[in-house]
Amino acid sequence: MEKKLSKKALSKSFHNWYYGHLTCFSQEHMQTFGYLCAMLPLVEELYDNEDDKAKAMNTYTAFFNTEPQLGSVIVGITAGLEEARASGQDDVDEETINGLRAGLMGPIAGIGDSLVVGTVIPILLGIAMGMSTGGSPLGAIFYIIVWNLFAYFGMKFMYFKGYELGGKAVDFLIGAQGEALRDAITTLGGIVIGAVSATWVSVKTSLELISAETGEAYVVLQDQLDAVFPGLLTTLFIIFCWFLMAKKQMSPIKVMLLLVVIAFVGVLVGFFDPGLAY
Amino acid sequence: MEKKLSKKALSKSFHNWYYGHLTCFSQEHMQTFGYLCAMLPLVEELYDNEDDKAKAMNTYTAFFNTEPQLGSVIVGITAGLEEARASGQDDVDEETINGLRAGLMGPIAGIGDSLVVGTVIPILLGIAMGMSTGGSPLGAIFYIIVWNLFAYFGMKFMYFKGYELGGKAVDFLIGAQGEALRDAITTLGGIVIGAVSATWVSVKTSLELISAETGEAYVVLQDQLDAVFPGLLTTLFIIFCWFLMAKKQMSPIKVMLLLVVIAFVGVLVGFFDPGLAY
Amino acid sequence: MEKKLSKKALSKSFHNWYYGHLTCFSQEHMQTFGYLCAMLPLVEELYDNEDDKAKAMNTYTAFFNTEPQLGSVIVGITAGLEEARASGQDDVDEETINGLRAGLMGPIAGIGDSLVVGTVIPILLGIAMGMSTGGSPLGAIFYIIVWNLFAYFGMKFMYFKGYELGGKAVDFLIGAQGEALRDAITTLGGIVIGAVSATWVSVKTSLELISAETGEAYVVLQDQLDAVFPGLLTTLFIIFCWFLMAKKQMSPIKVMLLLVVIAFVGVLVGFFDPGLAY
Amino acid sequence: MEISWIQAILLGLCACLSSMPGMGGSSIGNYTLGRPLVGGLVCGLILGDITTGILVGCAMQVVYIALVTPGGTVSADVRAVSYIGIPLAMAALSSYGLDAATSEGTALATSFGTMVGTLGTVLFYGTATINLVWQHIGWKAVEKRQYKKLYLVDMGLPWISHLICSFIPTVIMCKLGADVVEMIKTALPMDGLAMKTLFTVGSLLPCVGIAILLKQIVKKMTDFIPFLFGVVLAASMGINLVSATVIAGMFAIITYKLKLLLLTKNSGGADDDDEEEI
Amino acid sequence: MEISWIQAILLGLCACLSSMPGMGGSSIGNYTLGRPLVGGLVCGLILGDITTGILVGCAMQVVYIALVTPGGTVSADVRAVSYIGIPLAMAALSSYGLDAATSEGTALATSFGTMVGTLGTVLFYGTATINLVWQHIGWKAVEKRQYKKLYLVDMGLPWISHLICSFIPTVIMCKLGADVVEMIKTALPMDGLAMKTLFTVGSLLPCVGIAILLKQIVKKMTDFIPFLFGVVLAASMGINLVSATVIAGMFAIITYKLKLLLLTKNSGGADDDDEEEI
Amino acid sequence: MEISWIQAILLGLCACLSSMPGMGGSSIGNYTLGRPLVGGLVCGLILGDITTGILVGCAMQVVYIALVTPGGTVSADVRAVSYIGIPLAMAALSSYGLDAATSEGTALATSFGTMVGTLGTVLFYGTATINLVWQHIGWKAVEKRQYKKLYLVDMGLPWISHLICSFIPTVIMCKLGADVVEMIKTALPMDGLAMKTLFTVGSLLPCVGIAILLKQIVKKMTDFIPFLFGVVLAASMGINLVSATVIAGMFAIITYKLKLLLLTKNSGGADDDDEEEI
Ligand SMILES: OC[C@H]1O[C@H](O)[C@@H](O)[C@@H](O)[C@@H]1O
Ligand SMILES: OC[C@H]1O[C@H](O)[C@@H](O)[C@@H](O)[C@@H]1O
Ligand SMILES: OC[C@H]1O[C@H](O)[C@@H](O)[C@@H](O)[C@@H]1O
Repeated sequence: MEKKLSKKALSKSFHNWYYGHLTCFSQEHMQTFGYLCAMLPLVEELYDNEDDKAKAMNTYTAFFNTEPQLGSVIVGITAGLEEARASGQDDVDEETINGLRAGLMGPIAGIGDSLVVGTVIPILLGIAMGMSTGGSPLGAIFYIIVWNLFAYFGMKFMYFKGYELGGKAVDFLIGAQGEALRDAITTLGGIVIGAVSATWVSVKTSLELISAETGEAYVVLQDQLDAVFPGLLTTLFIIFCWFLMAKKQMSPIKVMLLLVVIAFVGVLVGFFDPGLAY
Repeated sequence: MEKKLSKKALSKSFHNWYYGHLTCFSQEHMQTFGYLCAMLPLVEELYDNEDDKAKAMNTYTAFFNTEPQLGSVIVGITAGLEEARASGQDDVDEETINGLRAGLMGPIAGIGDSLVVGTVIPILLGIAMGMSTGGSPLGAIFYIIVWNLFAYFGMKFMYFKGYELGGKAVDFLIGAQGEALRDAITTLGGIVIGAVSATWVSVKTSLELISAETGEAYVVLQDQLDAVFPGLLTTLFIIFCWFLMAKKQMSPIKVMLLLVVIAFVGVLVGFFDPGLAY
Repeated sequence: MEKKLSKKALSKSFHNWYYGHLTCFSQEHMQTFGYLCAMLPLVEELYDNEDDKAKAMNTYTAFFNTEPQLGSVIVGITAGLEEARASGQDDVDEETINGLRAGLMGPIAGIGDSLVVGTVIPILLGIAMGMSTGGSPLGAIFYIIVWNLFAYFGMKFMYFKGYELGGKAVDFLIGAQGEALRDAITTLGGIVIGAVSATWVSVKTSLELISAETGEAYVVLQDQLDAVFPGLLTTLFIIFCWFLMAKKQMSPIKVMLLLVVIAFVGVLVGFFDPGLAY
Repeated sequence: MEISWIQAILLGLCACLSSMPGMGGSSIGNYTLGRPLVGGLVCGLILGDITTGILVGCAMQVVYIALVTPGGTVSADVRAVSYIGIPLAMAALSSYGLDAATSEGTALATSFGTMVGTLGTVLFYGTATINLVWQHIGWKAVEKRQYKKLYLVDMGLPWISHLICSFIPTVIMCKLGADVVEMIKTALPMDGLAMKTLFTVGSLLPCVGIAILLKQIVKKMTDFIPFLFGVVLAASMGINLVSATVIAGMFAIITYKLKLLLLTKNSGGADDDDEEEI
Repeated sequence: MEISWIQAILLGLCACLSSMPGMGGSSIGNYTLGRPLVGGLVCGLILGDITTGILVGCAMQVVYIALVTPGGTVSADVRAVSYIGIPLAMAALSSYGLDAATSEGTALATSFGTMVGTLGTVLFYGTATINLVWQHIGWKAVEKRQYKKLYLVDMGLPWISHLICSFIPTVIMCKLGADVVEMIKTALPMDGLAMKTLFTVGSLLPCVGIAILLKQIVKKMTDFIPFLFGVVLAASMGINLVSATVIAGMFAIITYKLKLLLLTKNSGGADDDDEEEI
Repeated sequence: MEISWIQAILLGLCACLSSMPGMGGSSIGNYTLGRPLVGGLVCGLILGDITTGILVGCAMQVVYIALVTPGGTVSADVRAVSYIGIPLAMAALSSYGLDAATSEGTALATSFGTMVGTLGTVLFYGTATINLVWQHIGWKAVEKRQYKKLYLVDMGLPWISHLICSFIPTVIMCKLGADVVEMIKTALPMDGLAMKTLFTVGSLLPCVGIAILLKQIVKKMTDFIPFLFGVVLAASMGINLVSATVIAGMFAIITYKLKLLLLTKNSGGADDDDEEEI
């Protein structure tokens, strides 16, 4: 009893996910309701019997959270698997599906957050800001168009690729190649984020040692630091924040408050000075 | 009955190849006649009997084509193998020799075309053009000398290395190391060709959006493109040509004609403008 | 009969090595006496019996030489092993200890000389020289402080790490990971040394071809060379010196004398000219 | 600058759409409307000064260019940044009489944005908490097999959360805006300690965003090297983000191959094909 | 500018030697005499204006710097470029009254060269086709075991092909040159559409050459990355070709080792030695 | 400039401490006091002109920035460079009336330093040889089990070697200094052949230091590539040493992983953990 999902049902499922994955987010269930809404059209098409429907929907009440853009692929895979289950394939059951969802959501979140949100968006925004120098709306419009085309069609591609491959996609994603790909993307992400920070973040000191005699600065600390390593201060601050959060388990909010204190003290002792006046 | 080729015969064989590999080129037999001429002095020295000579020469009537500079190594290897055959080694026969020639000529053509013609020559010409800025003959003379020394002694080295190693060279060339070397050279070639194209090819647009009020350009497209990725337009055009040839199986000539059309239209709409006038 | 070295004895041992490894250096025994002094406090604490002491001390009369900073790890390891031997562990005897010392001192010398003396010190000095531009003592003071903190605590860390790990450290150091680490450090060292030489060494030619008519230089050789490869002359001279020492087994002194001759001839023919006058 | 009711309402609506979690869906909402650059355009349109809007948006975008929210870890709330921060900053600029194109203007905008953005995280937690109520309704519906109701839960009811946590706060703050700004202006002179600190905080906060990303990427100390390499690319070599991404790509390929080799080294065969799939 | 009979004949001779396939052998002929830079020197010598010759040669050389002809795929014929194109361009320059050192001069030269070079491919196919006749004679000789005759076939008779396809066309074109140029001059004004198109084509055509090379190198999408990396090296970092080659060498070594590991991962042992041989 | 007895004695003491082997221990002595930059500060303090001392020290430091002494291979003796060379150079500068901050001053200093440094190697061999006597005493002590005496041998008696080979030569040379310099001044005018040669030698000698290091690193031809890459980083890209080290780190990681894979490719399992330890 081979069953095949209609284009229409798949399209509805995809769009439910595309729009609704985060609309009813809570810290407890995160994207679970988005997932349920994405599966609903499929389940309704595949099963006539109310009990079967309930059994199927029940599968997707399990906790779910991942990076939503890339995560489309997981929704697509489960679409394929649900179809297989409805067609009576024995080896696909609730456990398989939820094991897979649980196994994929972590890695995909990691890749997605650093690749999509940490790399693609900053690059697009970087280009767009260049175009908007001087206050032109060009850059913003560019970003709106390019990003949304990329996100929409990218997610669509992911969803349908996942659907097509079904279980096979999993082998790839958690197999050796998937792991290698994750490593590769992490390297790429690391480099780009370094470049992003050196391009867009700029921590500078205003400390100067002034010669008592001539009244001229004989040490401009910022220049000294840049001679050692361009962008040193920025990099040190970033690593410091990383250290607090990763090694000292501080929350981002606490780190920010600490930075306020540092800024205050820094201004007091003359280390920082934005150099403004009416 | 151990036979040993004389220095003189080897030298004549090498020089026949050095000069004659492409003189009687046709699309059908390509370098076959050059190869025959290169083997002739060796065959004449190794065999007294006319039938043996004929048998030997017959081996080299098979189709042959490769990158000629690097290809010297193949001619050298067959010199070594022919000597072995004449010395009565059983495992060297017509099939071995031609299998080997057929197996090597492809890879060596690939490496040679990208390494010698695509990398070494552009670099030498690049340096030479630097020296000839302003019309000085220095660069041209530099190129003539350096390239010819490199080609002559490089080919000689390849030929005699091939002759010495004989069959062992083949193991290297099609073994794991040879394959790895080809990969390495491809990477090197790819990078250098990228650098060559960014250095020597320059596609630029003259499109500007002029403000109606001030009469000044508020968007200079070329600058915008360079801010995104320096050399963007050049790179896109190259990839476009690659796409037509590699994916659409267009011939180079057709691509060029298409470029003429693009140039024409580009000039018409003001995208291209060499900016010349009497 | 478990024995444990006191903190005090270990500290004395470490400081004996820290200070005395090279004070009584000779080409024959090199760092052997330094090593004996480093082991003495340990041996005295571990053994009461004079014969045991003598047997232990005898172990360390074998020739020893390595890069002293990184070499602390070896001294630390033998401290651990001596403790194990005194505690009656059967598998630790004179042979083990000396085999290990002999096996480690070469690789550690190689890494240490290029990593510590060839990389860390030049980088610190490079930064320091930047700070001392114009004759300020700042850079020198910076170097004194940073280098000595690094050296002292680095050596201490190495010594106690070695002591803790004892035999296990050896597995790491000559195992696959140690070898890979050495390779990695060699690559790093090679790159940094290249950068050091391009930053701090500068061989320049003053040769110019002057046009007879206009009296102006139409070829400035140095510019031509830099156009080919920035730093070409410096690099060639370094490779030339390397060639003489590595391939022709010339001693450094002889190479230097040769350079004096080259400088002399170079000045005579106008290739070199520091361009000075009263 | 006075913000009318209708303007405030429009801003409030945008806040509902663009937050995380928000009613726009993450692609169109959070990642498009929520980005300060786009927010600048939108606020500019609503408040009738696109140029200033974009300039302020750009300034704030720099701070949040790499804003990721892994697993709902929110360090700054974009609804507050873009639809409270930007309008207030625009009001402040006009009140201080500063031009958004000057560096003082930029710094003022940045400080306003970050202050509001950080405080705004409370809105995020509020929204997510209220959503728990709707999710409770959702679970009931699942139990009763009223699956159609899931759409209401996921896409309808959360509007109520946003009425409370996005709409009302935005409208109030924007209406009060001019007064708030006026208050700040008299209380905090430009060259006073408070303002200097605020400005300095503005330049420090982006470090937190980058550090959150780094936390995901850096698992062991050597993972910092790609990040630092990225810094070198942008800060020392001055190349832009797209070019940096190409270079990162070189290393990503190598990392991929290395990891794949490591993972498959004991399994023969299939890897040649594997490589194709990337 | 008038080209005398004797000059035209000398140019015709050079065309015979320098073409692919040509009577100079590929090293001395096609890759030396055939390169436009050398062609510029030779034409300059023959026509009595070395400086202009070199300048024109340089301009055309840029277009054909990466001209490869894999497997007889000829996108531009160097005999036509160098020994018809350069003389005509020189004539055109003197007729238009342009200086070869100006950018207008360069563009004019480039356009002439490419026009002639592309049309000239017909000469290549002509030569190769006529050679089939001599090859037919060659096969007869092989059959009859008159091996000495092979020299005549390979190195003698092809002169006839070149008389027809290289010598005569060159002589005629060069003699008619002044008229042709004059015609062009009156028909096509400098700032007209035709000339602008011609000039634009001149800047686009090099893309085809690069793309042909890329076709050999790019087998899968990731193979574009080395190419783009090369673009970044030259365009974003501004380093020259020799330096770029050094960097490419770093990656070539890595690629070599990676590939070798991949190929030998299931065969133990011999690889440590392998590494030495590169 | 006159050097007083007390000044000469202080310089002599420093020479004892800073030589290789020296009484300061290698960290504080040879690698701190011995470095010309620090020597410049110390000589400046002793001779009462810190600025000139530092300037001269910097100039000489450049020459010996990568001075390694693998296995006691000493190409220049730092006691002589720093505590004979610097004082004499300072004397020479004041005698020639040159400012240390000018390039002439730098060149003069460098030449003096290298001349003295090279000749000074004899002092190194002297010291090491005399130490053999004390070591002889040491062996006797070991035999007689008078281990305490080892301290005297290692840390006490070598002072005698230094009295002879460091202290006395330094004191004498420094006292005679002014005369020697005066002699040189009259005998060797600034623009004479001798001085020019001396200056040129100064710029050539650093090559030897680098080459000694290279000897350790370069085992096969491809090992030159990292070195050349380093040259490219500094010379073509103009990045500083710390940045270059970061880039080198990227390649070091890759090398590490490659080598580890090569070494462990036939041993399964443990390698995932291995990777962590680096
Ligand atoms: O980390 C995965 C994922 O977690 C939550 O759903 C949100 O914070 C998303 O922005 C994020 O991408
Ligand atoms: O591609 C191999 C080889 O093929 C033909 O012989 C010619 O086009 C050569 O230029 C080329 O090198
Ligand atoms: O090469 C190891 C080591 O040998 C000797 O002990 C000295 O030359 C040291 O400077 C060097 O580090």
